Amino acid sequence: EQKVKMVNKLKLTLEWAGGSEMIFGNIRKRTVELSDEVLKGKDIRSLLKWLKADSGFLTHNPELFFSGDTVRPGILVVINDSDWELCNELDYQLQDGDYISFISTLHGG
Amino acid sequence: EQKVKMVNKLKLTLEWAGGSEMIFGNIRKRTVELSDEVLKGKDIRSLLKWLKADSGFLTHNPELFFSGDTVRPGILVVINDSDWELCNELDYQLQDGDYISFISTLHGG
Amino acid sequence: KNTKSNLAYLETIKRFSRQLILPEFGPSKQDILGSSAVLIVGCGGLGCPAAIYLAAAGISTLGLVDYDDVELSNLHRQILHTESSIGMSKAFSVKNAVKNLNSKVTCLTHTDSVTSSNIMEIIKKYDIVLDCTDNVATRYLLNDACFFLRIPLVSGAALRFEGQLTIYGLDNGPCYRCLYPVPPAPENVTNCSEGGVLGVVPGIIGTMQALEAIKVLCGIGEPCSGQMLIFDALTTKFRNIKVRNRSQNCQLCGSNPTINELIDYEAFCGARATDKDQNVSIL
Amino acid sequence: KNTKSNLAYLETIKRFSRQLILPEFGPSKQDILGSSAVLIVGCGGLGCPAAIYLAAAGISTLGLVDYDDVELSNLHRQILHTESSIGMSKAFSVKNAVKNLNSKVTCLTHTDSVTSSNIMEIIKKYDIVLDCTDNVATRYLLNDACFFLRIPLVSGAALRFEGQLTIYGLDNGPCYRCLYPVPPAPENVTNCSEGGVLGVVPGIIGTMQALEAIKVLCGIGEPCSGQMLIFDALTTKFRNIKVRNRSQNCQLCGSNPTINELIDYEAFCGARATDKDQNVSIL
Ligand SMILES: [Zn+2]
Ligand SMILES: [Zn+2]
Repeated sequence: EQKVKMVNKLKLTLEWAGGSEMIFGNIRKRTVELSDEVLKGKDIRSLLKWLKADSGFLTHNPELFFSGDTVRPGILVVINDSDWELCNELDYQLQDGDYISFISTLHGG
Repeated sequence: EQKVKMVNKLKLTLEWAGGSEMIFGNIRKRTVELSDEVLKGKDIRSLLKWLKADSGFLTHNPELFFSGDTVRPGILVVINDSDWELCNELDYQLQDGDYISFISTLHGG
Repeated sequence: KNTKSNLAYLETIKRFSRQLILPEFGPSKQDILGSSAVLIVGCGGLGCPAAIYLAAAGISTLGLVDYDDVELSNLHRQILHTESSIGMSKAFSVKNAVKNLNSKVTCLTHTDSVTSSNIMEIIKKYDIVLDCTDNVATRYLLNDACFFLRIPLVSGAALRFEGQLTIYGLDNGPCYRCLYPVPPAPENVTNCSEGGVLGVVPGIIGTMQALEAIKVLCGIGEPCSGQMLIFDALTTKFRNIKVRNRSQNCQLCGSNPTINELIDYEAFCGARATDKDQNVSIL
Repeated sequence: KNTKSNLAYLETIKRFSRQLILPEFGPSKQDILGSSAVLIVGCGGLGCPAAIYLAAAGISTLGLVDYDDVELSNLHRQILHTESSIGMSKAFSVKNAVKNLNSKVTCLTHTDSVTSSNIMEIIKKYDIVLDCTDNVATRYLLNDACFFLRIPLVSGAALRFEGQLTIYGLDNGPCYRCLYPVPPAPENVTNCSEGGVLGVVPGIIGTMQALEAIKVLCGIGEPCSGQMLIFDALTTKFRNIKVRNRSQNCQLCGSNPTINELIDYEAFCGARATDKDQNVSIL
């Protein structure tokens, strides 16, 4: 009898805007495929942890983007066009195909 | 033995813009559910036929919108954000959930 | 009644005829604009287009707030100023342009910085406020003052090739603090002087602030409240993001508010309330 | 070299500093704008914001085309004109406003109607053309002339609460005739005089025409070609619609073109090429 280990993968589109892209190599959009092993809790918390520690995307001081296990004040996390506050924030359970944006608030005029 | 007649229904969102909404009771967006019996060919051609003859939406002279079995010059048909010319025009096979827009071209400045 | 008022009436009809014939607008909405007062805080890249389109549309009164004078480096985006107005107060310069287009508009200019001690007195005369500023401290100040007076705040922002637009404090929509309970660290804030901006971007956002003000005042359409419009000029793409509702936990507009009067916003943000030197580490 | 040119150089640096510091823009793109010529056909609701933002951005030459004079009913949306310019040529009025903001811009005014007999001579001097007109016949005329000279055409339109924006004839993108091979019947065409328009709507679209012209000239970002941006002011929503590619069957730009020179566009459209009386049934 053969044991098949199912590896579930989530395909996500990540987007940075408002200046937050500068902290991640000045690339605005990336598509990633992450297995449950990488994304332990399958939630935004683990996505942020992965972005910070393992993605290799970070090109600047992490404190320009992260604060503890969340994002710094002034960055809006948007899940499929909705403010993450409407979707359980850090605990949101990622779905295959999700479109996650990190939007830095602008103040200029 | 029981015979079940399957009635397939298509749920469509119809949208009018650029002034074409005025010909259809000045309502910009409608959701409709149409069975294959109503929508014979399941294509845009039969949708237009239904809009003209049976929908009950038309409140003005049909010639302001229709021309033969198609739409009049100056109206762009858009299927899920794409020009219908990219999707087989009148022969496009409608899918459940399709978003069909009729956009009258503006000339003002 | 008399020839003079009849003439004025006919002039109004003629001037606004192209919007009077809009069924959703018409004379009743024109009358609303003709008796409404809008405060524009910041007469720069956002404030210029906002002011001129509101004046064109027939607003009764425009409040024009800016402590700053026109500089050459403003002219790439602040389209109401002119080479000959360099050195003049920006608020006066905007007033001149507004008066040239529509002499009927009453313009009230405020050339002091807005602060916790003068803002309430200024904004209480207005039906709606446009945040066309360039710094975080003034954005919190305007938010709090508008909330205390229950005045909607149309907020625009632009930087580099991007713009953002939303309305705070309208009906059950959120306030600025609902979205941003904690101000960003000063070193994470970039203004137009440092980051740069393509001039058309505040042009588009400022014009849209005028649009939203007209919609809110006249009660037409669906104002951009509870959602944020974000614009990327490089790809010509706009997105409407659904934002959170008014937060129960908001320190200002929540159910147990802890902010019951205006505070010291420069201290709160750790940054000066000027467009010029944003990132001051010691205050 | 000499003090005068050094001073001029420093003035340029200062004036455009906020866009010079944008990494995607910078001095090389500023130089492109400083040696580019843009033709604006129609100095009305779309042409006014387009002209002033291009002038602000440092365009070298603006061609300003309008056969019409300023009227009071223009001032609710045509924000460069003034009460004192009523009766003056619109092209001159726009030139005045442009010169006040940026005296370095060369303005060439054209106060005749553009027709098949004069259009080629006018547009051949320009790098890009902005269609800011108000009638179908001129839209076909500009499309065909621009195609013959391989000049991109940034097309804007506004009516009531809606706007549309796209670029024709850019690289492999479609031309106006690819999308609209047959002109609409004159009775199906509405212009701003008849249908009305909220002034901010052409304001937003015209400013975006300036943006797209800057992007095309400088080669930055993704210009709005092969797609159409549609805007609904009542809901503050924009949509990008993917439009057809250049059509093999296009009578103008297809593989077997039948239109090889300019035609009689008023006869083709059954409508006059004026903003004023659109729906003339007998010509
Ligand atoms: Zn709040
Ligand atoms: Zn073509």
